[in-house]
This record gives sequence, structure tokens and C-alpha cells, in this order.
Amino acid sequence: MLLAVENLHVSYGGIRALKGISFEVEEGKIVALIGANGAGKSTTLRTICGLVRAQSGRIEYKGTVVNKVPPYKIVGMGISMVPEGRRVFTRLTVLENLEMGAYSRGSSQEAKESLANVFKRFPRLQERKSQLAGTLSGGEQQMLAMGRALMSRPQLLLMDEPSMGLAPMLVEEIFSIIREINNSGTTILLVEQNAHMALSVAGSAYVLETGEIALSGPAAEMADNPEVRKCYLGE
Amino acid sequence: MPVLLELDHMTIRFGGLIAVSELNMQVEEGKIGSLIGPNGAGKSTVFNVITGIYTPTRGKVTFKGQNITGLKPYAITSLGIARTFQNIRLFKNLSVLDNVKIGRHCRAGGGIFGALTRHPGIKREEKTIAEKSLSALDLVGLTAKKNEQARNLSYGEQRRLEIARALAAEPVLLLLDEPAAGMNPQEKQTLMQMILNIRQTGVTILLVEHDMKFVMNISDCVDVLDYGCKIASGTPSEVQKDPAVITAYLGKEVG
Amino acid sequence: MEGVLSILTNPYYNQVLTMMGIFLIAALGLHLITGVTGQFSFGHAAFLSIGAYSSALMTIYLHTPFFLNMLVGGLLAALFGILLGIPSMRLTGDYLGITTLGFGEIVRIVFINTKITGGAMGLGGIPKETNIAIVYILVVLTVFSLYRIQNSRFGRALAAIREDEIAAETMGINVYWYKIKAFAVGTFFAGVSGALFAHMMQYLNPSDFGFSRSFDILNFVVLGGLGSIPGTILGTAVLSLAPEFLRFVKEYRMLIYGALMILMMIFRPYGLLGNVDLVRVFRSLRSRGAGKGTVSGDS
Amino acid sequence: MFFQQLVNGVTLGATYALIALGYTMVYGIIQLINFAHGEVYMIGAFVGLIMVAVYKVNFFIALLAAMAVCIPLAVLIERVAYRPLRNSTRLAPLISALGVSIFLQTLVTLIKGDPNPLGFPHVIQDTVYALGPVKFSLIQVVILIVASLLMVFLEITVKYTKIGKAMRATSEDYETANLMGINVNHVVSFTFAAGAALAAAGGVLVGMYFNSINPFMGVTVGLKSFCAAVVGGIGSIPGAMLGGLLLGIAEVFGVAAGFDTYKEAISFGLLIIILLFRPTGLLGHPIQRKV
Amino acid sequence: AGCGGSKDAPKAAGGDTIKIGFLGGKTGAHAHYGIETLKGMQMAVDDINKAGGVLGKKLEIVEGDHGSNSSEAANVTQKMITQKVVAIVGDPTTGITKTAAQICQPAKVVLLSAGAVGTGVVEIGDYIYRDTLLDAVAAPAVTKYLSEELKWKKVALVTTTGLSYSESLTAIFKPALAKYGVEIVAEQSIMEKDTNFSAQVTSLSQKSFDGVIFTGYYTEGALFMKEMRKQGLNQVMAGGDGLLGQELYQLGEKAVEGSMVYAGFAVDSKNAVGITKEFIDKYQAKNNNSKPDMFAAQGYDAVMMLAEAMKKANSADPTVFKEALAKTKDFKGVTGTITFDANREPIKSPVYLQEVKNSEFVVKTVIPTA
Ligand SMILES: Nc1ncnc2c1ncn2[C@@H]1O[C@H](COP(=O)(O)OP(=O)(O)OP(=O)(O)O)[C@@H](O)[C@H]1O
Ligand SMILES: Nc1ncnc2c1ncn2[C@@H]1O[C@H](COP(=O)(O)OP(=O)(O)OP(=O)(O)O)[C@@H](O)[C@H]1O
Ligand SMILES: CC(C)C[C@H](N)C(=O)O
Ligand SMILES: [Mg+2]
Ligand SMILES: [Mg+2]
Repeated sequence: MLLAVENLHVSYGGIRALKGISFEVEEGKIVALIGANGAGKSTTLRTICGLVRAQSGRIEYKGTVVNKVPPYKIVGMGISMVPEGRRVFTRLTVLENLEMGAYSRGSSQEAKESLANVFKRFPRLQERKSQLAGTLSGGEQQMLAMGRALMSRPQLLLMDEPSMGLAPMLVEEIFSIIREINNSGTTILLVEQNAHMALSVAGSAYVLETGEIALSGPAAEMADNPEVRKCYLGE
Repeated sequence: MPVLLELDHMTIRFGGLIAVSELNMQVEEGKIGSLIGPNGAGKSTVFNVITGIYTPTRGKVTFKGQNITGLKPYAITSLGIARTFQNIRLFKNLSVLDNVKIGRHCRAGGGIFGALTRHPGIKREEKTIAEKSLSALDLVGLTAKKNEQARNLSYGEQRRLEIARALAAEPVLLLLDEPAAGMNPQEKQTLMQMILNIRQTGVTILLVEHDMKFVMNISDCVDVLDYGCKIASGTPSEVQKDPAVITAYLGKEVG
Repeated sequence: MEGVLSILTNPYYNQVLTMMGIFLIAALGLHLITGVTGQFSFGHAAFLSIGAYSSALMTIYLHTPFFLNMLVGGLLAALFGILLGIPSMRLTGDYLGITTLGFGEIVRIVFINTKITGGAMGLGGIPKETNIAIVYILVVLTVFSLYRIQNSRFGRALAAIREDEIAAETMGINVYWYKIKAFAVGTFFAGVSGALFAHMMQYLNPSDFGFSRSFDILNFVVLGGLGSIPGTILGTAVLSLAPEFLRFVKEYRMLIYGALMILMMIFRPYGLLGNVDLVRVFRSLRSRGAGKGTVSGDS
Repeated sequence: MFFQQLVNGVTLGATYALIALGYTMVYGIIQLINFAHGEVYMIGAFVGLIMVAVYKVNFFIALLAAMAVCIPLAVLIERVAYRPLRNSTRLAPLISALGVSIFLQTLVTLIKGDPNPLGFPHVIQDTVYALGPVKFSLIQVVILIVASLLMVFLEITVKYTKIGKAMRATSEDYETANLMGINVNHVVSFTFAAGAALAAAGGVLVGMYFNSINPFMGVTVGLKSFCAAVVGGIGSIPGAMLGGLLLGIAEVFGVAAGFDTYKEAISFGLLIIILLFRPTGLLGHPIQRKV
Repeated sequence: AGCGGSKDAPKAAGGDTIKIGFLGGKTGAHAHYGIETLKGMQMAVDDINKAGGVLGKKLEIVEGDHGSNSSEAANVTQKMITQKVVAIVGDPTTGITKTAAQICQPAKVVLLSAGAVGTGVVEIGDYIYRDTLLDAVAAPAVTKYLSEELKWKKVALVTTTGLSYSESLTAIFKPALAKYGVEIVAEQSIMEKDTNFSAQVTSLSQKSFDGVIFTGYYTEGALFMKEMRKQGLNQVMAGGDGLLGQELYQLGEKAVEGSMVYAGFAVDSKNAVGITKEFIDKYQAKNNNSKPDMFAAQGYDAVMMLAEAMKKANSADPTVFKEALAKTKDFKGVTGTITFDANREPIKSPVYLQEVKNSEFVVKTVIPTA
């Protein structure tokens, strides 16, 4: 098991965002996390990264408990994240943003390769490589956030709504990229509102409801679940 | 139907980049118009020009027959245009309710004098502000969180708060920049119904959205931008069959 | 009861409390500018000096009544506040802060160079008009006004500007105009406070209004809790009384004062009363009390 | 006369620039007006003085010693007074910076026994060079050279090195910088260390040049240097240099032109005028409005 | 009394000491003046108490440190008054003395400044006094000496703007210079806490003059002279008690050699006699052999004058002994003789003009003013 989350409780001040969730992410798989607004999806990812501290529970990554490990070390351990709301460095250029993505990587050769790779996937970023990231359009920023996460060649990639704000063609593209990354060995924990697409790429899925896991199972089964279809697939 | 908003040869450039080029576009009163196009096509920029955040390099914006090019954002809002932001911009440390009340700023008039005296006129005004704000919150389903700080809402809730805040201004024209981003299909469904209801009250809506199902379902007419140029315009069914739109944006026909 | 009386009759307590009240009025003015509207102002002392000198000069040369002079002092300060508000149309954050600081220093240097104010020699012969009663009546009036301003359309607009200028503008708020108004109101109170100061000290010297005075007042506002009126009051009280209580530590006093500033910030990063919703606290206290007292609780 | 005044102005400006660089560094990364910077500079000067006067070491050793004291001091200040306030309001660290300032001024006064100024022994020879009618001294040349070298060095560090980029990323968004694998705390500490090294150098050099140091010396010079940093565009390293020189020259010529009683107002007046035309300083990036 | 059981009660009732306040900065920018004044006061109190006190009671000093900040000065003044001091000695500077005077006058407590020399002090009221050598007396006497004995014909005048003391001294020097036919060829101003005077000195270097009249404090004075030497100007300066302090030569080193400073007191080792010599010896014994300066001496005299006035009036009530104080005539203090004129301004003699020689102040001449 690459990642195991056990009985995780998180609260913000008095607000209890996660009320004891448990789930697992198997190495080499894509796991989808879906749920309504405010269900606690982003909180889950942020807690895994170390940005938010858990009240109680365990997060185990490659067999070590990482509950108290600071975020920058977690990144060093091979986890990286595409954060919600893009969070690009607006005053850095596109290229510099991408370079920051490779910060934790030692070899510059690898970084160069990754960069070429990212530019291949998102030609728009290459076009704009010396534009300040703050002036990119929403979708361009989303591409940049993705590209930046890919620069570190993570073993586990956490994605918080990567398709948000992308044009339909790019949404397709993103999901095929997700598949590709996964095929090349990266495990992915995917939070998506586009449940339809998410379930189509994922191996297994969890449904979060107000801080608790309401449903879980293989993605294909979930896609057939009438409850899920009604709430998250809009049918 | 009379034209409410008209863009005339609107062009804007940033340094060497022409973000929007010679755009002519109309929004008819009482309709739901949509503006779609690939990422970076210039849609948000169009919104920014309409609301006065950018001044166009060339061209003219007419609203209710009045030339509003170059007016300050607050003046444009007072004329009846309200908007939401693609990158959420709430008043994060204020309560949800106060956020909406501020949205109503342009529909009230109390100043320092009124604040100090709280004369009956002001009391009445405050009461209306509170009522209208609450009903806007109700519309987006955030009544229960009205005393929460805006920063504590989840992403999707924040989006809905943005809409409530814009609605509180009782706009003639409502500009929504990707309102459905970050919502799940069910929530989108609710949102769609909400927008239709708003239109029902006589508000004209211009929408930027990447969810094609959403756009095609509720728009009366759709304009398509690519690299700052308009490549198509028409009813949803016309547009989604347009080959230029398919190659540039949709990738395949949507149904 | 006896204690209260002794505070009023003991000239030392009286003096300290009066001074505290005077600076509280100025601090409340700054609270509106910085705490509510979010505009940095590091030159508040300049407005005190404008109010102080103008009202002192009017008293000395025109023999006009004190309340008129105080009002004029306030208005004059507000006029300069508006003047300073104008650059704030283009400047934000620290840039505005440093500009106001510069403005404050310039005002002080101008006073040093003016004849009628006695220049660096100072201005004496100002009759004593200020007393603790007048000061606290004005404090109450100021608190009342600010409370009302903050809980109004005007006040909400100011808070919106603090939070996000672009969004505020898009909500129909004329950001520049509102900022100027906030400066005008805030500096008006500073002017009034300055007038009270002049007629308390009876002798003015430009060095009373240097940037350290401005930062003192800023301290009151921030340490108390930005944006909170009770916070500003508490901050002013704690920080103006602290040096008095710390007198016994002699030369270690400023050392402790500095350390206190750091510690208070670290332990209450949002200020003493920042993030404390007093209304909520009050209500919960009251409802608890009510719950205890009555059997058939109503709502 | 004109050229002599120019030399005066440039040297004064270089001292402002030296300290302004430290302000700009720290501001650039954590958006904090580090009011305690002036005090670190003051302590640097005192350490330099002690080394020179008591231990009779040469100039460079004194400089290194000053840095050796100031660097851990500044890192400690950040650790204690600023780090806990990272997520609070912008004004909170400003206030604790003022607290640190007051604390250090008083501490040094207490240790020294009184607030009176001390002279600085001559470790760099008081040689005066004459270039036609214009005279300048060795120390003036040293200050100018040191300031310029530091500027170039810092600019290269921040623009082109990995830590420099990490600094800029950190300055914008701690949380996301963390997500890039950047140890934000290290970056911030490093920034303070660099700023302190500059302050220490400034303290020793300026102490020598002005020949007098006292526990409150950081206040006025600190404030003016901060002004210089803002005039140049805060966050911009060449800006700090430019701003410093500009203020120094303006001040000297203002005095020479007979505005001596308004001397202190000159830098502030210039500051306001420049900001009115360039709201983010001469070399500062204009703020982009993109929503 | 006694029913309240408050801690203050016995003290107030007891009244076995007479309290005298000290007002000054023991911390902050002008701490040196305050600390020295207090030392002098303490010596006087010790002497008096050893000799049996005043009116059968011992004297006691109540300290009021205001950290050189005027609104705090108002607070401590008020505080000392509530602690029932009958008189306050201080503040050493003119500005704060004026602030405190506004409080002492209506409170009917005597304020005797052992330092203030500026204008508009005793005018505040009949409870306000000072025992200093007034610049209005000293500056003209010194100017006469500079012109007649040292043959200064042209001078440069340097003022510290923003500093009340300096500006008023400049205003006194100007007519005096005119009267004795000395021309002011250049005027420059500097600011307190400035450290860089290159611009001013460069401007001066264009003129020719015999000396500099410097009306500010020693720190700036020392650095100003250093800059002059750096730019090759060799004139010396002359100024008032603001320049008095060992820091002048410690900071100024060679540059201030020959510069002249006048004051109402100086340690004239060769010629000192009587109480002056006793005072100097006692001070040196107590303070590691360092020499007392004007502030200590004036602090000492201030307490002594107060004690004498109380004895004469046979009362420690300020409303009573202030009359006796106002009538002080030919009081023999360690600083010389002091008489209060009709306006209660001190007439002091002599003026000590000192010169910096080998990093020390030595008395150059003693100019009687009476
Ligand atoms: N910083 C915060 N402070 C307080 N409460 C918060 C904070 N962030 C999130 N919350 C609350 O925690 C809950 C979970 O939020 P979270 O952002 O994890 O939801 P989400 O599932 O990602 O929703 P969305 O789909 O809208 O992004 C919500 O109720 C939200 O209001
Ligand atoms: N201030 C600016 N400076 C430079 N370029 C800009 C600026 N604002 C926008 N652009 C560029 O203009 C183009 C149009 O941007 P805009 O935000 O309007 O796109 P959009 O159609 O809203 O895209 P999306 O669907 O991704 O949000 C983009 O390529 C963007 O990078
Ligand atoms: C300390 C002294 C130089 C003060 C000066 N005598 C004054 O009256 O202000
Ligand atoms: Mg989320
Ligand atoms: Mg957009």
C-alpha cells in the first residue's frame, strides 16, 4: 500500500471538516475522491501534504507515518500536489514557476527533460514561457499548475480538481495525461467534480459526504451505483 | 428584444499580445447569452472591459444605449452591471452576510451622516438591505452559513456566495465567469435552475462557462471566441455544429 | 466607590487617565483608517499636531471659545487628512504607509520652521481647558460615532476596501472617494485629540509629534486588535498605563516595554481582542445567565 | 563646489543604499518592513567598534566579527518575533519589529551604561585624495565599492540562483512554496542572515565614516534607508542602490541650496513626489490588475 | 485618619521627611543630564541630612524619570506632586521644564530647573525658578571676549534646527555679535542626531572666517568639527553648555582641540576654593575620580537653595518658602553666587570659559558678569 489513511480527524477551529475517514491508495493506481462542496475533499489532500495538521488518525506513506512531517519534506518523499485554485506564483514567469516545480529534484538534466515534457503536453505554456503567471488566463494557469506538479516527477500525485476551468478539449486532454502519468508509474489520488471522467480513469473511488466516507468501491461499480449517478453524475 | 449591451470593434492588447480583437457582440435584454472559447481566448478579458477593470485599446462598450467605455468599475456597477470573478474574490474576513450586504452597496445611499444619526430613512434602508441580502443567500443555499467568515467556506460555497453577492446588487445585467467551476453535476443542475429563475425576474445574463452541457442547456445565444477573435455566433444548436467551433474548442460534437 | 473617587481626585491618576483618553480619541481615529479601511498610516501624530497648534493659536490670538477651536482643529486636521488621502488613490499598503510617515515628518519640520508656533522653542501660554470630564464625554461620543459608522453601509464599504479593493470597486464602491472619507473622519478625531492635548499640556513642542508618537498610536490600534473598537480601547489602556506601572523597574522599563510588545503580538497575533466577537461572547453570557434564572425560557 | 557636493552626496547615498539593500531583501521575501534592521545595523557597528578598539583587530576581521554576531541575531529575531506571526495581519510583525527595535536600543544602552555616542577609531587611514578641487577619502571609496559589489552579488543571487528563486516563490505564497519542496523557514532565515550581513557591514562602514555610533543610530538612518528602498522600488535590489544615491544627493544639494532647515524633509518630500508619479518606486514593478 | 487602613496613611500623617522631586531623563536621549543632576542632588541631600536636616526633618528625593518624553514628563510631574513633594528640581532641558511648569504652578509646588536656559520659563509663574547661568548673560560676555581678546572678526554660525536650546542661543548670539562688531559670514543649520555634515562644511569652505559659533549639543559639535578637519578647515568653535560633556573630545578627538565652551560651572583645579573645592573633591571621591560637570553642580546648588529658603521661611510649605526663595540674594553655591532679580531670573557670576586641551576641558578664563 503506497498510502493509507486511518481514522483521520481534522477540524478548523470549531468546524469539523473530517470526521474519521479511512482509505487506501494502492501503488500504481488511480483513486478518485468525489463529493459535494464542503465535503472535505480538499481538506483530505491538504492534510496528506502536511499543510493542515490532523487532530487524530494516521497517514502512512510507504510504511512511515507522515502525520507530523512538514510539507516540504513530504514533497521530498515523492508526493506532489496540484492545489485547488491553481496557486501559481503570479509574480514569477511561467518558466520560473515550472522551475520551482523541480526544486526538490537534484539533477538539472532530469529537470530539463521534465520541462520538455511539460511543454510538449501544454504548448500554450511554451508560447507564454516568459509571461508573468499572474496575467495568464484561468485555464492557462491551471495548465501551469499541472505542469508544475509534473516537474517533480512524483511517485504520488494529489490532484485537486485539475479539470476545473479547462475548455472541453483540454479536459479530455487532461484525463488522458492523467492516464499517461499513471501508466508511467505515478500513483494518483484525484479529487474531481467531473465525476464522470474521474470514475472513467480511476480504479477505485471514495465518496465523501460532510467529512465522512459515504461510499467506496471499484470505480466502475461506483459509476453504476444509482445514488452516485444521481448525485455526482447528474442523471 | 432591444439590445442591452453592445461591444463595438472592441480591441485590447497587453504589450504585444492582442487579447481581444475587433469584437462585435450584442446581448439582448432578458436573454441568457454565453461566451465560450478555449482557454486564454479572451473571455474574462471581455468581462473585465465591460466592468471597467480594463480600458479597451480601441472600440466602444454601450450599455442601455449609453457609452460606458472607460467608466470606472463602480460607476458601471451603479448603472446595473454586476459580476462574479473567475478567481474568487470575496471579502474573506467578513461574514457571509456582510459580503452580500456589500454587494447591495449600489442600491442604497446611506453615508456618514446617516450612519451617525440612524434616522428612520436609514433604518428602513438597512432593513431592506438585510432582507434582500438574506433572500439572495437563500437563493444560493447559504442561509445557514450567514455568520460564517467567508474564508471558511469551501471552494464551491465561495462560488455560490459570489453569485449571491452579485445578485444582491439587483443588476440589470449579470456577468457570471465560470459559475459552475468546482461544482458537481447535481450542484450544477441547481445552479442552472437558479440562473433560469434569475432570468425570470427580468435580469439579463452573460455567462462564461466551459461546461458545454450547462451552456447549451440554458443559453439563448452563444458567441465563440478563439485567440481574441469571434469565430461563431448563434443559438446553441447552431454553434455546436459549427466546424470552426468544433476544431477550435469542442473537439467533438456535444449533445 | 471610594476607589473611583480617589482616582478622580488624585491628580496623578487624573492626569494619566486624561492623557489616556486623549490618545484614545486619536487611536480611534486611526482605527477607522487602518483597522477598518486597511490603509496604513504611520503619520497620525501630524494630525494631532495640526489640531493642537491650530486650536492653541486660535485660543491665544483670537480668544475664540475652546469648543469652537477644537472643532476647527478637527476640521483642519481632516482637511489635511483629505490632502493625504489623495495620494492614497494611487498608493497601496506599505507605499502608503511610508508616504504618511514622510508626511508626518514634513509637517513636524514645517512646524519647527514656523514663527507663529514658536518653532522649535515651542508654544506656551495655552490656557488649560481640557479636563477629564470633557475628555471622557468626547471619548464616549467618539466610540458611539465609530460604532455607528462601522455598522452601516458606509462602514461596510470601508471594510470591503480593506478586504479586496478590486472586488469592492466592482460592487459599486467608489474606492478612492471612500478612502478619502475614511482619512477625513479618522484625522478629524486626531485633530480633536490634538486640541485636547494642547489645552492639557499648555505647552506644545514639535518634538511631541514625531514618528514615535505616530507609532505609539498605531501600537494601540494593532495590539488591541485591528478593526475592533473594544480592542482599540483595551490596547490604548494597556499601553498607556504600562509605562506607568512599569516605573518601578526604572531603567529596565523600555526593555520590558519592548519585550511586552513582542510577546503580546506573539501570543495574540490578531491583537488582544482581535478575532474575539464580543457581541457573541456577550450574548452567550447573557443567555447562560437567562437560562439559569428562568424556568420557562422564552426566546 | 558642485563636484565636491556630488562626492558628498554619493557617499551619503551609498551608506543609505547599503542599509536599504537589507530592507529591500527582507521586504522582498516576507513583505515585512523590518524596523529592527536599523538596530541590527547599530549592533554591527558596536561589535565592529569593540573589535577594533578592544581587540585591536584589523578592519576585515572586525567586519567579519560584526557579521558573525549580527547573522545569528537576525535569525533569532525572525525566529522569535516574526515567525509566529506569519499568518496574521500585515501589521502584526511590524509592531513586533518595533518592539524588537525598542528592546535592542534599550539593551545596548543598558549594557553600555549610557546612551551617549562613542567615537570610532581609525582603522582605515584618513587619507584624503584630491582630484582637482574635489577631495575624497579612502573610506568614501570603500563604502561606494562595497555597496556596489554587494548590490551586484545580491542581484545575481536572487535572480539566478536556486535559493534566490525559492526566495521569490516564498515571498508570494508560503504554502505553495512549501508544496514545491522548499523549506520556507530556511529560506526566510537565509534572507534574514543575508540582510544581517549587509547591516553589519553597513554598521561598521558607516560607523567609521561618520565616526560616531550610539544605541539610537539605527532609527534615523534606518528610516531614511527604508525611504531609499521605497523610492527605488522596494523589493528591487538595484532600486535600493538607486534610491539611496538619489536621496543622498538630493539631501546634500538641498542643504547646499539653502534648504538646510528643511533637510529632513527633503528625503521625504522627494519620496512622496516620486511615489505620486511612480506608485511602486523607480524600479518597482507596477502592480498588475488581472482578475 | 486610619480608618481606611490604607498603606499611604502613615506616610502622609508621619511627615518626618521633606520630599523633593527629581525630574529628568534617567533613560532616553538626554539621560546624561538627568543622571548628573540627580547625582548632585543626592550629594546635597546627604550633606544636609548629615548636618541635621531642614527644620528638624530629613530631606528625601523622589525620582521622576520620564525617558526624555514630554507627555510622560507631565505624568511623572503629576505623580510626584501626589507623592507630596514640596519642590521639584529639574528638568535639565528647557522644553520639558516648560511642560512641567504648567503643572507645578497651579499645583503650588516649586519647580527649580537646574539646567533650563531658554526663554519663557520663569514667566510661567511665581513657583518657577532656575539656577542656571542664562545664555542671555553669558553669550554676550563670551562674545566680547572672542572679539576683544581673541580678535575674531568673522564667524560662521551653526544652529541645530528643531532644538529649542540651540535656536534660542543663536537668537542671543546674533545681536551680541553685531554689538561687538563681529560679522556673520555664513549661517548653517544642522539637525539633532545628524551624523553627516559634509554638505554644510563644503558650503562653509567657500568662506573665510576666524571661528565657528556653534549653538548645539556636543555630539553634533564634535562631528561637525571632524568634518571640517576632513575638508581641510582649521578654525575652532565656541559655544554654550550644550557642548559640555566629555563626549565632545572623546568623539571629536583632535578636531576639537582648542574649541571653547562656556558654562556656569567648571572644575578649575588650580583656583577652586571653599565649598566649590569641597564639592569637587567629594564628587571625585564618589565617582572614580571623574570630574563633576555643570549639571551635577547645579543640581547640588538647587537643593541647597531650596533648603536655605525653607530655613529662612521656617516652613516647608511651598506657598510660604517660595517667597523666601524669590528673595535669594548672593547665595554662595558651588557654582558661584546666585541672586534672583525682580523677575526671579538668576543673576549668576562668573562665566567659566573652557578650552579643550589634550582631550580635557581646562578653564581658559573666568569672566565675571556682575
Ligand atoms: N481554512 C478553513 N477554516 C475554516 N473552515 C474551513 C477552512 N477550509 C475549509 N473549511 C470548511 O471545511 C469543510 C470542508 O472544506 P473543503 O475545502 O475540504 O471541502 P471540499 O470538499 O474541497 O469542497 P469543494 O468541492 O467546494 O472544494 C467546509 O465546510 C469548509 O467550510
Ligand atoms: N494583464 C495582462 N497582461 C498580459 N496578458 C494578459 C493580461 N490579461 C490577460 N492576458 C492574456 O490574455 C489572454 C486572454 O485571457 P483571458 O483571461 O481573457 O482568457 P479566458 O478566455 O478567460 O480564458 P480561461 O477560459 O482560461 O479563463 C490570455 O492569453 C492571457 O494570458
Ligand atoms: C542640557 C542642556 C544643554 C539643556 C539646555 N541648557 C536647555 O535649556 O535646554
Ligand atoms: Mg475543495
Ligand atoms: Mg477566464
